[in-house]
Amino acid sequence: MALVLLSFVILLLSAFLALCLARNPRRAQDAGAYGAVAASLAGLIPSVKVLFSGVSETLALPWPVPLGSFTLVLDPLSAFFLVPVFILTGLSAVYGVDYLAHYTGKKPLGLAWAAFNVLTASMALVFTAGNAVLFMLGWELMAASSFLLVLFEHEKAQARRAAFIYITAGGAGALLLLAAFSLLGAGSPVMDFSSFVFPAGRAASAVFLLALCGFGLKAGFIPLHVWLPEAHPAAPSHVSAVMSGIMIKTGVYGIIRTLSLAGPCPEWWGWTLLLLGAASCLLGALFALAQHELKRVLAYSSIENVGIILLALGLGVIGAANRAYPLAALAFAGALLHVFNHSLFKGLLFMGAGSVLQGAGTAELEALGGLSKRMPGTAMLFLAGAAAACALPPFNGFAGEFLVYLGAFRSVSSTGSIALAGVIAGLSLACAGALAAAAFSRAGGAAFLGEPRTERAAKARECGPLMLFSMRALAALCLLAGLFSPFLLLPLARAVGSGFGPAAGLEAAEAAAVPLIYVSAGGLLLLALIALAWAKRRAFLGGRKPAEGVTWDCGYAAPTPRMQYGASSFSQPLTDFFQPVLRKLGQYPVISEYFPGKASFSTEAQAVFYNSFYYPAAARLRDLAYRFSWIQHGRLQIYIMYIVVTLMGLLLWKL
Amino acid sequence: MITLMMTLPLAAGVTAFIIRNDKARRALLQWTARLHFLLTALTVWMHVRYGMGLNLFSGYFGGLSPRDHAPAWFAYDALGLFFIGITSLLFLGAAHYAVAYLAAEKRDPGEDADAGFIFNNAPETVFTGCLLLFLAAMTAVTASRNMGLLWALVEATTLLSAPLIYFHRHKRSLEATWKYLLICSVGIALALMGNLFLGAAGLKTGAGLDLPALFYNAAALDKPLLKAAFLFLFVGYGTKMGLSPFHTWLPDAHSEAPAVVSALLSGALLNCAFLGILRANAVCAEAGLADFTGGILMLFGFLSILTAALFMLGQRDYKRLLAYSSIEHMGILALGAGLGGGAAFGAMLGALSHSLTKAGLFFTSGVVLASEKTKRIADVRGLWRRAPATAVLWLAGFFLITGMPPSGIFLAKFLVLKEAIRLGHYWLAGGYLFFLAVLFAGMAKVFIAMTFGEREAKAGEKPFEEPRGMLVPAAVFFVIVVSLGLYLPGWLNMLLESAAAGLGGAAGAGL
Amino acid sequence: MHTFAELIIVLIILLDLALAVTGSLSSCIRLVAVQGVVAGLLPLMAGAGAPHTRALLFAAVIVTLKGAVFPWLLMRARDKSGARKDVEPLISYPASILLCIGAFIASSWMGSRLPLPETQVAWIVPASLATIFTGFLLITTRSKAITQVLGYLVIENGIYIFGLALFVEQPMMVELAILLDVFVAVFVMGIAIFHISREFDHIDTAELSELSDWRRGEYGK
Amino acid sequence: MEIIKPLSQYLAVMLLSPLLLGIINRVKALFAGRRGQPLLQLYFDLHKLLAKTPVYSRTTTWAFKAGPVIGVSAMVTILAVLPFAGRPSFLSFEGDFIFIIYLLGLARFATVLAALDTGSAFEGMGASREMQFAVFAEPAFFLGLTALARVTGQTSLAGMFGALTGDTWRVAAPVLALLTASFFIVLLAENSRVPADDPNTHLELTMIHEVMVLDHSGPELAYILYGASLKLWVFGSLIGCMVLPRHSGSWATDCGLFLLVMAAVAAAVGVVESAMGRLRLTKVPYMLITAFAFSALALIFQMGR
Repeated sequence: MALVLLSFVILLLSAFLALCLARNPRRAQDAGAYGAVAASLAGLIPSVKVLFSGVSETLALPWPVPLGSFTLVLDPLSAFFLVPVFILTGLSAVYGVDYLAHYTGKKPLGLAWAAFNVLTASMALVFTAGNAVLFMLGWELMAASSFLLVLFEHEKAQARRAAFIYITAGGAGALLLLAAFSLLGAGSPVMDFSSFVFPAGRAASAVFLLALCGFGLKAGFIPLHVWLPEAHPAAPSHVSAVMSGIMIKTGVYGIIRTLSLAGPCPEWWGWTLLLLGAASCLLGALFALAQHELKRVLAYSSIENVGIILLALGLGVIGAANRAYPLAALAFAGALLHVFNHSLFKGLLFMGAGSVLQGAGTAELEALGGLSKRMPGTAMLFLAGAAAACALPPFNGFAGEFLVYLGAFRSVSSTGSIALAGVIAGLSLACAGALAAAAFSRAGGAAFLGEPRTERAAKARECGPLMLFSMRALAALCLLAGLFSPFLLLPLARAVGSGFGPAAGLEAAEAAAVPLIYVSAGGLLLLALIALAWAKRRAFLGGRKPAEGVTWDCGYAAPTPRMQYGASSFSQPLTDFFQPVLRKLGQYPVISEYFPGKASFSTEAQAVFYNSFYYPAAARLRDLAYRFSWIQHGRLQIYIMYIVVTLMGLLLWKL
Repeated sequence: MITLMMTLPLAAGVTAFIIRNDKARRALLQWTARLHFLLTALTVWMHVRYGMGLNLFSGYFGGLSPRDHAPAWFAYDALGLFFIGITSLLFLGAAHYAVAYLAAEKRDPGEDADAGFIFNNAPETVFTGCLLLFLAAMTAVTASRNMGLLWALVEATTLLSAPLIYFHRHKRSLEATWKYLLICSVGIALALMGNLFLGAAGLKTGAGLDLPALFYNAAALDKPLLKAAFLFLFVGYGTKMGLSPFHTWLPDAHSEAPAVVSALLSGALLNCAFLGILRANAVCAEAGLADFTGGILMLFGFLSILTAALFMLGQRDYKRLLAYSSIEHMGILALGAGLGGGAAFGAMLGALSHSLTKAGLFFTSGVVLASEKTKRIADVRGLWRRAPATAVLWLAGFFLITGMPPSGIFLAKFLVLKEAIRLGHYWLAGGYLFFLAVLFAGMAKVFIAMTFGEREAKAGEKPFEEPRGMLVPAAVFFVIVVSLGLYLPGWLNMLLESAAAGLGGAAGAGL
Repeated sequence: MHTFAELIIVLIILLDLALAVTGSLSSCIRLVAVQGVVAGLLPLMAGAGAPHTRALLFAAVIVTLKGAVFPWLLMRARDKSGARKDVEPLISYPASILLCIGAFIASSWMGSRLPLPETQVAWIVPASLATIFTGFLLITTRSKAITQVLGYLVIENGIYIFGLALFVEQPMMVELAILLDVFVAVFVMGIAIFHISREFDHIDTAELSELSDWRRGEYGK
Repeated sequence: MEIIKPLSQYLAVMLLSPLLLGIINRVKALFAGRRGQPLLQLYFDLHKLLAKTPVYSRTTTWAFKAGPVIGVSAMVTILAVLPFAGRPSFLSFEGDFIFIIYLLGLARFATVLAALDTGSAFEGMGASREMQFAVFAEPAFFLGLTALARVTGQTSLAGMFGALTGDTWRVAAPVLALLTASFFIVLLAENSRVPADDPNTHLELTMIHEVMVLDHSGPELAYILYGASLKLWVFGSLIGCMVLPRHSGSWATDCGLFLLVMAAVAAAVGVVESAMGRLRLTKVPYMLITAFAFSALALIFQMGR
């Protein structure tokens, strides 16, 4: 615990130092990055220790604030979330050094580092806080620091808009959480989580719904996701990695804690989670397929993955409510494992996108292409991350989803509503998986493969060594976590145990152990076969030098990059098919003559939920406010009339 | 001690009218503020040191009449002391700000970008004098033990602050002044009616309007009359406090007054009016009418939050925006006082934090105005580029005022919400949350738009040098508010608790 | 003596009605002054036996202020402002008088409804309430700034009479403080009117409605 | 000694799968009244291609070369999981068919990336279509397996097919028939057979799978062709296991029967190809949705029982 505290201290001090050294960008970078890395190392040790020992640690210091107490609790569940926090922030900090060097002299780097380190500290605080006030402190600091980072390039109108949507969603979420905490801690003078009493009956459902919406606004599942595809692309890429990789998991953590606090949950909670999760993973993947910007694709993919996690939680709750405990345990374990895995591969992917952004100056898919030649390292690492994101073996994305599938399949053969839940879960996962594969092959293909579509892409340069180092490290972790997933079982079981009861942990470990070992074996076999096939290929060539030529374009000898299949053409059959959901805007040329002239074509993926629900609702509200604006009419006489009338009314009513 | 606290600004105020030398007058302002703050701090210290655990009204000391039984006009209890503490601290900041502000105004008299003409300012003598007298009046309000006297002094604050609002000799500020003067005077006239009812309620007991006597005889007061008294007092002081629908003067006055005056109005004057309501509330609660008064406070508190939320959306003037935010916070205070218990504590903490935060925001808005020469939100863009320190404060103020932790305001909002939910006012809590969210969104939009983005230089614009003297007070206030959210010292906690207990009735039950 | 006091009450009510119909600004000022003086004399009539010195002194101050100082201040403000000489009501005079009578009826009803102790002078509570209403009527239905000050004064008169009705003994200091306030209020308002007339063409408060948040026509699209 | 059996199964599949294409071609030729290619044509082709020097487009990078390698490796890995004649292979575990589905996905992912790496309009088109059809085929396939799991109460492929007996067919014939139909449609689509695709067409605009590999040559093309034949085996064997619920207890008999059934499945594909025309591209999703509907119906029947 002392080390966790130390890591807080290091983070805050280095943030302060980075601010003080803001005049000298190099020094500020050093202060921020060294601080973040040191804090990560300091924080990883106790987290891993707790995960393997399974013994929770608590630290309580006096904190004279009403309702508050400085209570930090590091139990296996917290530790399970803390590990990716520290891994990813540490590596992101390393990445950030090279990434931000690009902005030297143009942007306040000291502030950026300070915000980054405060973001890290606040996330760690959220995962360890044992008191509602302390939790909210971490929660809101997290929102504020990431808000500043989203505004890093505030001269772009899009960034400001993103920041507005983001901070509003955050503010609304925080208020809902306050309400949930108030209901939970109504009877206690100090709002320690340990003193929370889950109310009974309708109040319990109110707490659940408040927590679901409050945490959901951070977790970003559909339909509470609107800020996510705006804010993640706007932030600097190493921050996007952290935001997408772990910050949104704070919402998941909150939901898990709520479920854990609630004890046995009614089945409909599970159904709510399951259906929301299913909607998120399907729509998230589908929207990802329609985006034109690499970071947006990744943001929607995060929505998909949060959906998967939520879906798994829902399956678990339904299972637990029907006393199908091994099934529930598998689903919970799958959810947690996916939390961990997603943080690794999504971090990697955002870093890759950042490298593209920096190397080619844009992340618009239609302006990229051919980067595999120009940035081979980034290309390979990004595509590895993409494979992991599509849950393809032998990468780590598969393991978590596999456990969820396993849970779903176990439930399919049982009776009653669980079977239906299992079918829905499995089917959603399968569909989302297919869509995600389409989305990532499209994004990866359009960005890295083929010929460059623009001058800028043609002149792209490989990113700096530190950036590559971070990505390599993450890619290695993705592969290792995929190949050796059985080794993750012990910490996973501990985390499940601390979240859903020790029995659940054991059951999860028991049910998952054998299949995961087989999956590992399969993965190793696959790697061996790939190596073999590769070696054989060389053997078949037998030293002959392959010939080179132009791409075979059915006899056309001078293909140009413009003739390639672009990202939007790649996804067009699917996006057309799902147009009722996607509602993409587009202009298509109508060819009516025999010799058509120049024509142009454009499509635009719109933020469906924001444009068709949130924005109109906000506009309605503003319209309503304007309707009442005559109250502040300007005429003194009317103002005095208000006073008289109110007074008369009060007298008549109350006397 | 109290005598000194009241006469010091009084004497200084009168002197300020005579002094011709700008520098000397400004020094007088600053030194009076400092001395006043020192005296207040000393009184608070004495209270904390010697008055531990004292209940409402038994804890008087240092009044004109030291004897316990003879009615004293002026004396401090925890509640009064708490409010004078806020006021004095605020005035200290305001005085330092005002000196820098007046110097800046002298150099570069305000230009109205919208109307495009240069206007004059009121004589500095009048401004400084009124400022000091205003402080004297507020000191007396917080100390007064007699409801009649309280009334007279609150009205005095209105009259003394009217010239302050009309510092810029501009027709819009004149309009604002006129509205302020008339609405508040008419409102307060109703409070006078309330006083009469209060007197009538205690006619048999012979309590008059002396608060301790009323309190002592509370059980014997005539209940229907007391109710009527409360209604009148509530509407009267509520007008001054800016509760909806009596708030109409507030946005006008706050937007047209100089920043320092807006800060004092929002941070100190509204509190003084609130004190009037709280005094009446305490008497009623003691008489067993806590439910009645609590219901009314909650109703109007909620209405104020609602109104503020409605007008926050699409607001065009950033000072008006801040004014509506003050209405919101007054609503939260009323809500907290009405709910009682932990919420009353929250209301007290909220009063302190809001005063400091809002004052800091108004101070900053003065700098924004000096830099941009306009109060129109749409015309202020990219403050970050032109005045970075101001932009930082502006943004910090946004975070604090909307209740982002760590800040006292966050704790206050949380405490009020918790109490509402604990008492089962679910719809109230729901509405409260909804409108807080609307307010948050409305403010976020404006603050982001103003602070960030690219900025096109306006024609003939000189580079802007941020006046440190105007920013430091705001920064100090913000730091205090942040520390309140991180650490509530024991003595302050005690003061807050006994002040909350001073709200009477169930409110005294503590957390 | 009580009969005399009741006569005064009737007079006050009649003055209310007169205020509601008078169109001339200067008559209005004079009517308000008369009402103030009459109200100031009321305590001397209402009390039993010979009035105290204190009450006498007080009455003298009130009569001086309301009978001489205020009218002088207001007249001066009116002259300086060079405004037109009538009050420019926002509603017609018949409507004003109807409202005034309505207010009187409502006051009688409210007077009976309000939980007040017994008074020795009949009609004193309704009269005071009616006066307060008339004050509000002047403020809300007249367009000039001066009439609003007059309205404020009429409200003040009403409250004063109401106070008499309740026999609330205010300590001397409080009474004086209240009077001082009223005096300063009128003084400050007078100054304000002077400034208004200088800044604006006339003291019609319709001009004074620039500060508004009304987004007319910006909604419902 | 027990290890011999899976090993020999494994080797048998590796050796025999190219034969399936030969059978299909012979059946088609029979229907067309031609003599057709030799049964072992694909073996000859593979041999020839492995000895050839490839030509690489200057546009391509490592992804182009990795595609066939990963594709064929994934297929061979699948074979280690896939049951043979209803008997488990090396890697048979709870949820193994999910592993299979995702390995198929890996192969597809690698092939698509390799196609996109050429920068050719045609190959991009093929990749796009491949992904599109996968989005529809995968849920149908998955749902079918879910229904099968429900029917048999097992969660591993070998378990499911092991539990499938003649009795099961008697009790749940409609369900199993629907599933067989569904799997068959998926087989046709996933292996680019008529009516989803026509492997014999030479008009690139209409091709799907073939067009993705236009630029591959030499050993890479051999890998691809071999991988495709393995894939056909994978899907065929699922159907084979399904329609052969008989477990005599003798390994050799079962295996022999199974191989015959596999040949029959290939023949059925050949019959379909000869009897049907190719669907319009835009209709292919509807065909796959039909498969999905079959699977869903099967599941609903089963859950309703």
